[in-house]
Amino acid sequence: MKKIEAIIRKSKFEDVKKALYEVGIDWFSYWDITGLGKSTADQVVRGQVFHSHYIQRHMLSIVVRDQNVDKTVNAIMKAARTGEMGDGKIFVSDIEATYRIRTGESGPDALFNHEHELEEK
Amino acid sequence: MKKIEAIIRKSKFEDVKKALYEVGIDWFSYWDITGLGKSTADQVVRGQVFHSHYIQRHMLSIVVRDQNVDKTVNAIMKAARTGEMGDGKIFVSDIEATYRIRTGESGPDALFNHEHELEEK
Amino acid sequence: MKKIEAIIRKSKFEDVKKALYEVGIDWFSYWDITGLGKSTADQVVRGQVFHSHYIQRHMLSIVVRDQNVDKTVNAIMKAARTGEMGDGKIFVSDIEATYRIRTGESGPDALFNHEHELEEK
Amino acid sequence: MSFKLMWTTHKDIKMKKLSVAFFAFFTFLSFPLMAQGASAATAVVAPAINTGDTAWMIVATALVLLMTIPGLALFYGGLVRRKNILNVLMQCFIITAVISIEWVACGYSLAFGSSKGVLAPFIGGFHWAFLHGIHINDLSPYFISHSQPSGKFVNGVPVMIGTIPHIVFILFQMMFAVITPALIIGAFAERIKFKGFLIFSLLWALFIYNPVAHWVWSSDGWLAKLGALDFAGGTVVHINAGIAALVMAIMLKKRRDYEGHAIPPHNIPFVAIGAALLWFGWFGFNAGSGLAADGLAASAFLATHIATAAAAFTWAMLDWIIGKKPTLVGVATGAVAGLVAITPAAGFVDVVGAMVIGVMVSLVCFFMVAYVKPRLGYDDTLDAFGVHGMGGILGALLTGLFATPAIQAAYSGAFYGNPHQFVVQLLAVSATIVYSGVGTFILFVIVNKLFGLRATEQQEALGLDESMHGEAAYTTFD
Amino acid sequence: MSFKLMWTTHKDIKMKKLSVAFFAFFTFLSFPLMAQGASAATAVVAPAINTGDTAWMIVATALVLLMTIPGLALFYGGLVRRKNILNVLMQCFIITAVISIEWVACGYSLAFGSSKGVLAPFIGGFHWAFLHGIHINDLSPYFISHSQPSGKFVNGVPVMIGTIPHIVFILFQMMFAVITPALIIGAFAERIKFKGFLIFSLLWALFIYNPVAHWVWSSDGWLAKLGALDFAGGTVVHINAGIAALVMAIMLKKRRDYEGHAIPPHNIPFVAIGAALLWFGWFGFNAGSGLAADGLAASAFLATHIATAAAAFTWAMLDWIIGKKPTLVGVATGAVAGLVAITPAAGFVDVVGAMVIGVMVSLVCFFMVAYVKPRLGYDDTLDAFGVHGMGGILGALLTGLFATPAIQAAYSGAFYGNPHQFVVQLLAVSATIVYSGVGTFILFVIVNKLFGLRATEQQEALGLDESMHGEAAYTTFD
Amino acid sequence: MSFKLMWTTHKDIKMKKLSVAFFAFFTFLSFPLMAQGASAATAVVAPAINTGDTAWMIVATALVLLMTIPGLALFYGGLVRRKNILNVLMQCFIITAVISIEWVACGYSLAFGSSKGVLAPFIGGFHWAFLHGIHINDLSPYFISHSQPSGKFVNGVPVMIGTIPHIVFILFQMMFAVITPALIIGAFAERIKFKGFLIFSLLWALFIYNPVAHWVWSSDGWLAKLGALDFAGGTVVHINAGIAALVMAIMLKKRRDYEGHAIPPHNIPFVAIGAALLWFGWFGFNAGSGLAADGLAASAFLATHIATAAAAFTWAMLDWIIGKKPTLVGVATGAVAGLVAITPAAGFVDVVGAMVIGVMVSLVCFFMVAYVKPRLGYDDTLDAFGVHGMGGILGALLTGLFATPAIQAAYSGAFYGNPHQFVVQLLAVSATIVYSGVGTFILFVIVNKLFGLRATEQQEALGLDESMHGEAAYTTFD
Ligand SMILES: Nc1ncnc2c1ncn2[C@@H]1O[C@H](COP(=O)(O)OP(=O)(O)O)[C@@H](O)[C@H]1O
Ligand SMILES: Nc1ncnc2c1ncn2[C@@H]1O[C@H](COP(=O)(O)OP(=O)(O)O)[C@@H](O)[C@H]1O
Ligand SMILES: Nc1ncnc2c1ncn2[C@@H]1O[C@H](COP(=O)(O)OP(=O)(O)O)[C@@H](O)[C@H]1O
Repeated sequence: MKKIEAIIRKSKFEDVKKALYEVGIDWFSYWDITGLGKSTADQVVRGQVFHSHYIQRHMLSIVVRDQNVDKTVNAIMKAARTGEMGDGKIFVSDIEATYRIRTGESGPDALFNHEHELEEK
Repeated sequence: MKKIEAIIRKSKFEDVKKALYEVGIDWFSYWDITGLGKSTADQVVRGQVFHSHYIQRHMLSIVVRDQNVDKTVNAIMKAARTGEMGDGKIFVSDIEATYRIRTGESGPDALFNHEHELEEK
Repeated sequence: MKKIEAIIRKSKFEDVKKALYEVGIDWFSYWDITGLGKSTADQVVRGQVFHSHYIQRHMLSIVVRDQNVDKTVNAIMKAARTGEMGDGKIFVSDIEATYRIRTGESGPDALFNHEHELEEK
Repeated sequence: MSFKLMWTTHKDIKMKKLSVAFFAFFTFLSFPLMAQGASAATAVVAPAINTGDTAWMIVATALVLLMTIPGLALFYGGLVRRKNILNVLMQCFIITAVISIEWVACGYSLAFGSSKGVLAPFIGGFHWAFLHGIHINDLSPYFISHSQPSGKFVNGVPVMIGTIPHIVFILFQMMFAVITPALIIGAFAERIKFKGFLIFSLLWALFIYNPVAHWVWSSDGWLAKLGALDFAGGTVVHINAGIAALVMAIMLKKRRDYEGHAIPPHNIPFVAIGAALLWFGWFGFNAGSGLAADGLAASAFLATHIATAAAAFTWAMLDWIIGKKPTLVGVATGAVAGLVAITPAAGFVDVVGAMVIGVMVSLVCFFMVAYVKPRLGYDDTLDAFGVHGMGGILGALLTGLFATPAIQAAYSGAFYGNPHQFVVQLLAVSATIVYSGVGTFILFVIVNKLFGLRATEQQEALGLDESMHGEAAYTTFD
Repeated sequence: MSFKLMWTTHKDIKMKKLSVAFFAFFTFLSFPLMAQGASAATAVVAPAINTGDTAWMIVATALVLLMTIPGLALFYGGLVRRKNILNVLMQCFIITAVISIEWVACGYSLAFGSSKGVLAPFIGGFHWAFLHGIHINDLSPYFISHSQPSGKFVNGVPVMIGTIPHIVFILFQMMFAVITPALIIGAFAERIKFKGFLIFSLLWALFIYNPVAHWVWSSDGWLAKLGALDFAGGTVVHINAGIAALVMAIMLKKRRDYEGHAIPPHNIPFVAIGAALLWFGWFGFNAGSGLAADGLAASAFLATHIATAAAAFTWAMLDWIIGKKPTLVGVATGAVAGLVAITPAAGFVDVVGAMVIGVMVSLVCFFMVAYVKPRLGYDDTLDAFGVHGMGGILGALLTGLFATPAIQAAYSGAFYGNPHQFVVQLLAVSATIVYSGVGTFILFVIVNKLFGLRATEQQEALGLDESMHGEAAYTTFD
Repeated sequence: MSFKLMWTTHKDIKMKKLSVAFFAFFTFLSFPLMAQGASAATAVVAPAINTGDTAWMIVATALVLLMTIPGLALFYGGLVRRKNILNVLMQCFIITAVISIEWVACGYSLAFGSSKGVLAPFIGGFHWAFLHGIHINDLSPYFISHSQPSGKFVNGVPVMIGTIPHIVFILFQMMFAVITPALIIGAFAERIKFKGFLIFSLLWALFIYNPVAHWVWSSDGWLAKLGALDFAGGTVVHINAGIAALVMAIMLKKRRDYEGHAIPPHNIPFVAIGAALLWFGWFGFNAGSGLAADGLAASAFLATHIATAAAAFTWAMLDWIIGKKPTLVGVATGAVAGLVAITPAAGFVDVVGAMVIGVMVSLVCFFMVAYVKPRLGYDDTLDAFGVHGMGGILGALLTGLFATPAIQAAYSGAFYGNPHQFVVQLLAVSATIVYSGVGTFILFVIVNKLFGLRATEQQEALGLDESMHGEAAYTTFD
């Protein structure tokens, strides 16, 4: 299993959500993060333009079975792209074990609902 | 060392906290995340029932020495379970290095207070 | 590539930011987390001293190429240290793949701006 | 009800009315009771400002401003998503600024001034534009329960005049003109272009609000002459805005991520603060609409408070029974619905009437919002129509039933032997619905054509705060 | 102090009192000074509304409502955890709705009406139920410093009457009846069932608040007859609610995660807004309690403001010296403590008395909250007892010391040669403590038995917002 | 303008003035118009409180308090970073507490009392310290448009007196004394030590505010005698505070992370609530400054509202044109700038004058804040100088141009044939700038030496909430 972490623009969130549903990702988690860098975004306060180093972004975190990594990454990549600086990054890392709290199931099984998966097939 | 990330219900947070203390986990970090999925939770606004895809959860992040992984996972699993859909997930991944900022110690040593550990024994 | 996650005091954030810029880290992300432990911080509400188990911290997340891990860790370690309990921890883990959403580049290349890197040299 | 009490009660007395001064036998009789111990009847005294009435009306004016900013702004702002709150607040602020200027420029003159010929019953003229000819010590030509002889006589009959400065009346009415377009915001929140919104609101105030206010509240207005009762603006403010809201909600189409599901409010404490400030400020709105600090003000205050309490409680019970749990958003919504419904009735009904109106409005609005709206599928974001439109209609009609002569002797509803009043109310409501509906539709088409009203998909997804104003409500750092 | 000034000062004149009208030699003498230039003494004039007094009292009434929503609601709501704020706001809103209705239904009649026989000193009757028989132009039978001849005579002595509409008095008192049970919320916040809470509050208003208000403020009340001084509700409101708070805190037991540690406020800016609105609204509460816009109102305003300023500053200094740093929560708490303590005294003490009361209340309440509470170990979540109970007791007693004839000639405290007053105050305080304590205990047992009062462990951990109302105060998305 | 109307208009009549009572031919003539039907001219009546004026002034006083807490507190608090909001709120609360006490202790006496000899035009004495000798029923010796014969005569000329209690005037002025040092907070937010701040503010109130108030508003003040016009505090409050702000901003140096970049506001809805409450409360400030509920109050209300609306709208347009998008922070800032600029003019200009003042102040302040400040590089955190200082100066000067006899017959500006007035205004502005600038500089040096004013690097980085008060505004848990 792999963990896919994506840092995306807030404005692309709806698009990414849709794209993920389309490739069959049922569940993911996200939270607000602040990106901080040398580059800046312009902001105007009381007529005074200032350059903010702080940029608000969403962090998405999705754990998927190995076979789903590529389609997930691709879905995010396509949906989150504007082509301008600041579109964000995707990081993939390894997950050694996964447990579903409700049932205690572990391993890749914990990641999907059997019933659901079957339905989709 | 392993990192244990658990997505749990807010309502089970107190229970999980207690359970972790009991198995000797002194410190952990958590933050608010939003879980987003095809399933929904019902919410009523002005008498109109609507199905929200957004669910508020806590993300717990705990880095432990290898020997402690199982008891930590078990503790969370037991304490966070309600048996109903939405109890959440636990993910375990590998941590290559750990440093304690205060002392500069690195490796598993950075994870516990010697004094403390000794006391407990 | 490695992911460096650091839990630091809010008060040391400005120092850490500066230190990271100095060693050439252009971008990083952070968010608010709550640290929870057996140790406590004192707080006074209406004259009544109470010991809070909850401590507000920043979580920094930086993905760097392997050759930059040490200098990044050192920079954080030095800048975030006060020497008192609660300075926080740094965790290093492995990242298998990285993608830059804007361009679709993958691998270590996704982590820096070529133009930028060249300039600096 | 017209703000000029006299002619509606003495329609039989044929006399040439001055545009804004009044013959007042009846008021004259009650004068000693009102004037603070003045021996008015015996000596000729110059008409004077009553400082008590003026003190109350200055405060009432400020209270009505408070209803819009920050009251309504927070009530609406807390209900939208985090990415759209500033847009809502901004709309409330800019409306306050722009409509206030419009009001002194020409709005007051159009609404409360007089014109000649066939237009007279429908719209005022420009003689008071920029408050031309209105002096600092002029007394208000409009009054309700408290007046005094102006010292002038027409055909030997003393002409009555109000007890507060004319400027105070202008200011008080200004705040009504401000809040009415602000109410419409609820219908198109989260998806409107700021520029189009601004132009639309200004035109709406000019071409919809001013005439309707003239119809109902000016002494020349045709609905006033028919005897339509609207104590504090059920027709002029709430039905008017509510219908405009419905038209806008339909014409602007749904939010792109609406999909038949409501979206949870991002900051419910703000909703509660807003509702509380609306409740508080509404005492200025309703108890101030008698233009005096007297028993009628007290009675209107009582009716307002009790109707609101009953409506809030009723909504909580409905939530509890139907929605499983009583919610704060529900109680706040119920309170606002109660305030809306009692508005036209506040100066005509007793405490029992108020209680019934409060209970009924929550039943009706709950039903609208929870059942009718989802079925019909229009996206009235914050239920501006469901609460203000429906609440206003209900209140206006119930006024025709519950108005009791125990409060103002001259006005009775169907339940007190005057079924005619209900018919008049029905007519006033219908006229307002038609005019506001058609007018808003036309304005929508024009403004949409020329300036564009609907935000783009990108703007909507990003949130209007960022896309329209370049600001974020809350920072997540530091 | 009774709202009927006369009989307490003329106890020696034996005369049959009408239930709510007053003989008033003394007031009569001061009348020309009050009536605005009226030549009252010479001609018989019908008693009239004083528009100035009425203007002020209408506003004061609205201000007291503002104290509960959103003032107290935010003050308490900011102090609890994020998961419980809506529950607190909801409690304040629903109390406002329910108690307002209870008040017109029977509360006012029970508290300020009269009954016959042995019950008369303890509770009123039902003659004013649903405000039966109270007309729009009736004048208030209750007054303090400003009255006028009613035109009626009893045994040749003119009967005095107030200068504001009776309805205004009813509304003003209604807001007191609303805020009192709302104050108790602080004691059981974060752990009470909503249904039980609602029933408890209603019963408490009926069976505890109404009688105590009758004792102290009705002309028939036994404490009023004894001459107990309570200008704006130190006994009736604050001690009453404070003692109920203590009983509830003890009976409901501690929050499950309390463990002897306080929990930091989740939104201190809300605490500050709440405290500021309480301060603002309290001018209506205290300066309005003279029922007129006169020198007494001004003096009460001054005493209120100075006591509050002194208490806020003192608490900041205590924080600084003992707790190391001056805190905003401390200053806000101090301000509220000052407001509480000056409440019974506001119309009796001068600026120096007010300052001393302000300093002392912060010393006492700080000590209570910081030392006594943790030692005793009851869980008074937001210090409703520590601040309102203790502050009210202290204020009531200090009124018996600092009341000076320079403010109201008829009333002096021990420091001005009338030690008897202190004894009376002590008696009034004790009676209220016993009645409120025992009564609350009984109500607790009954309601707990029949409906349940304590939230379950699961509900408490999840937060009452979610478990009782199905809502979350703030969303974290969008 | 002095609060004592008379002597400025009758400078030619040489007469010995009583320190705080007035000869008033002119007022006398207008008396019947004002007194509510009183037959004052014929019979000798004791001077009486006018309950209407008193009602309004009590409310106005409360409104001005609301401006500081929570109005200004939220306006400033929302603009700073999350880690500093409590510090700003705390500063507003503690100033409210401390300056209120200072005011009764000696401030009022120094500002509005009289002294003997050469000091008389510059500062009052201590005769009213702790309000010594001021009784509950005393009438205000200060008045503007509404007065009455006091019953005393000097040289056969009746001495006039106000219509509200003296205590009300003291309280109303107290709230001005409170808000003025609070305005300065904007300049040094995010980097000052709390202790030093507290001592500085107290000394500033004593040594800067009190004298300047005496100059402009006391009957003895030298600027009042020159005929300087300042209706509600443009000079005394806004220029005074604005200049002090500039000096503090420069002396305290920049925030360590300022680096020429502004920092985005952490909670813009709070900014909006604050601005709305300032707007609301400012009606008390300006319309209350006539000390009566009359036509002048109405006119001042109108001017205030229209100038504010015009300024808010103008700023939005500037933002739109220059900054690309209209912002809520911009509209709120514009509104405050408009309120500031109209303050000295509110009782002297008509609606057109008000509109022009509103437009101009936004042009000037926008230019200051967006262009001048960044160029000059001082760190006026929240633009206390840019908005209050510049707005106050502009308003004071424009008063000298736009004052029209149509509002108060005795006062005209340059555009109405009295260019002299502009010169007087220029002089008053200059004198205030010099005194406030030099005085603040001296106080800074002293307090900085003795107690320290600048927060340490560590304190600043951590945030003043944590480092000065040990509190966090918002929790992120539960
Ligand atoms: N190496 C990194 N580690 C952690 N977060 C990063 C890293 N690089 C970028 N980010 C985050 O991604 C966001 C956007 O990435 P960015 O580099 O601006 O995209 P682009 O490559 O298109 O310029 C930044 O705000 C930052 O939060
Ligand atoms: N694959 C995943 N990656 C990231 N987060 C997930 C994933 N699956 C579930 N979650 C998170 O866990 C929460 C609860 O998990 P859920 O699947 O509802 O439990 P259950 O298996 O009992 O139905 C979701 O709200 C979501 O935030
Ligand atoms: N094992 C861990 N897993 C996750 N977070 C941790 C862990 N240990 C510490 N932390 C986080 O780091 C913060 C500070 O670490 P701490 O152990 O207090 O430093 P020190 O070692 O100097 O005492 C804690 O508040 C907690 O959030």
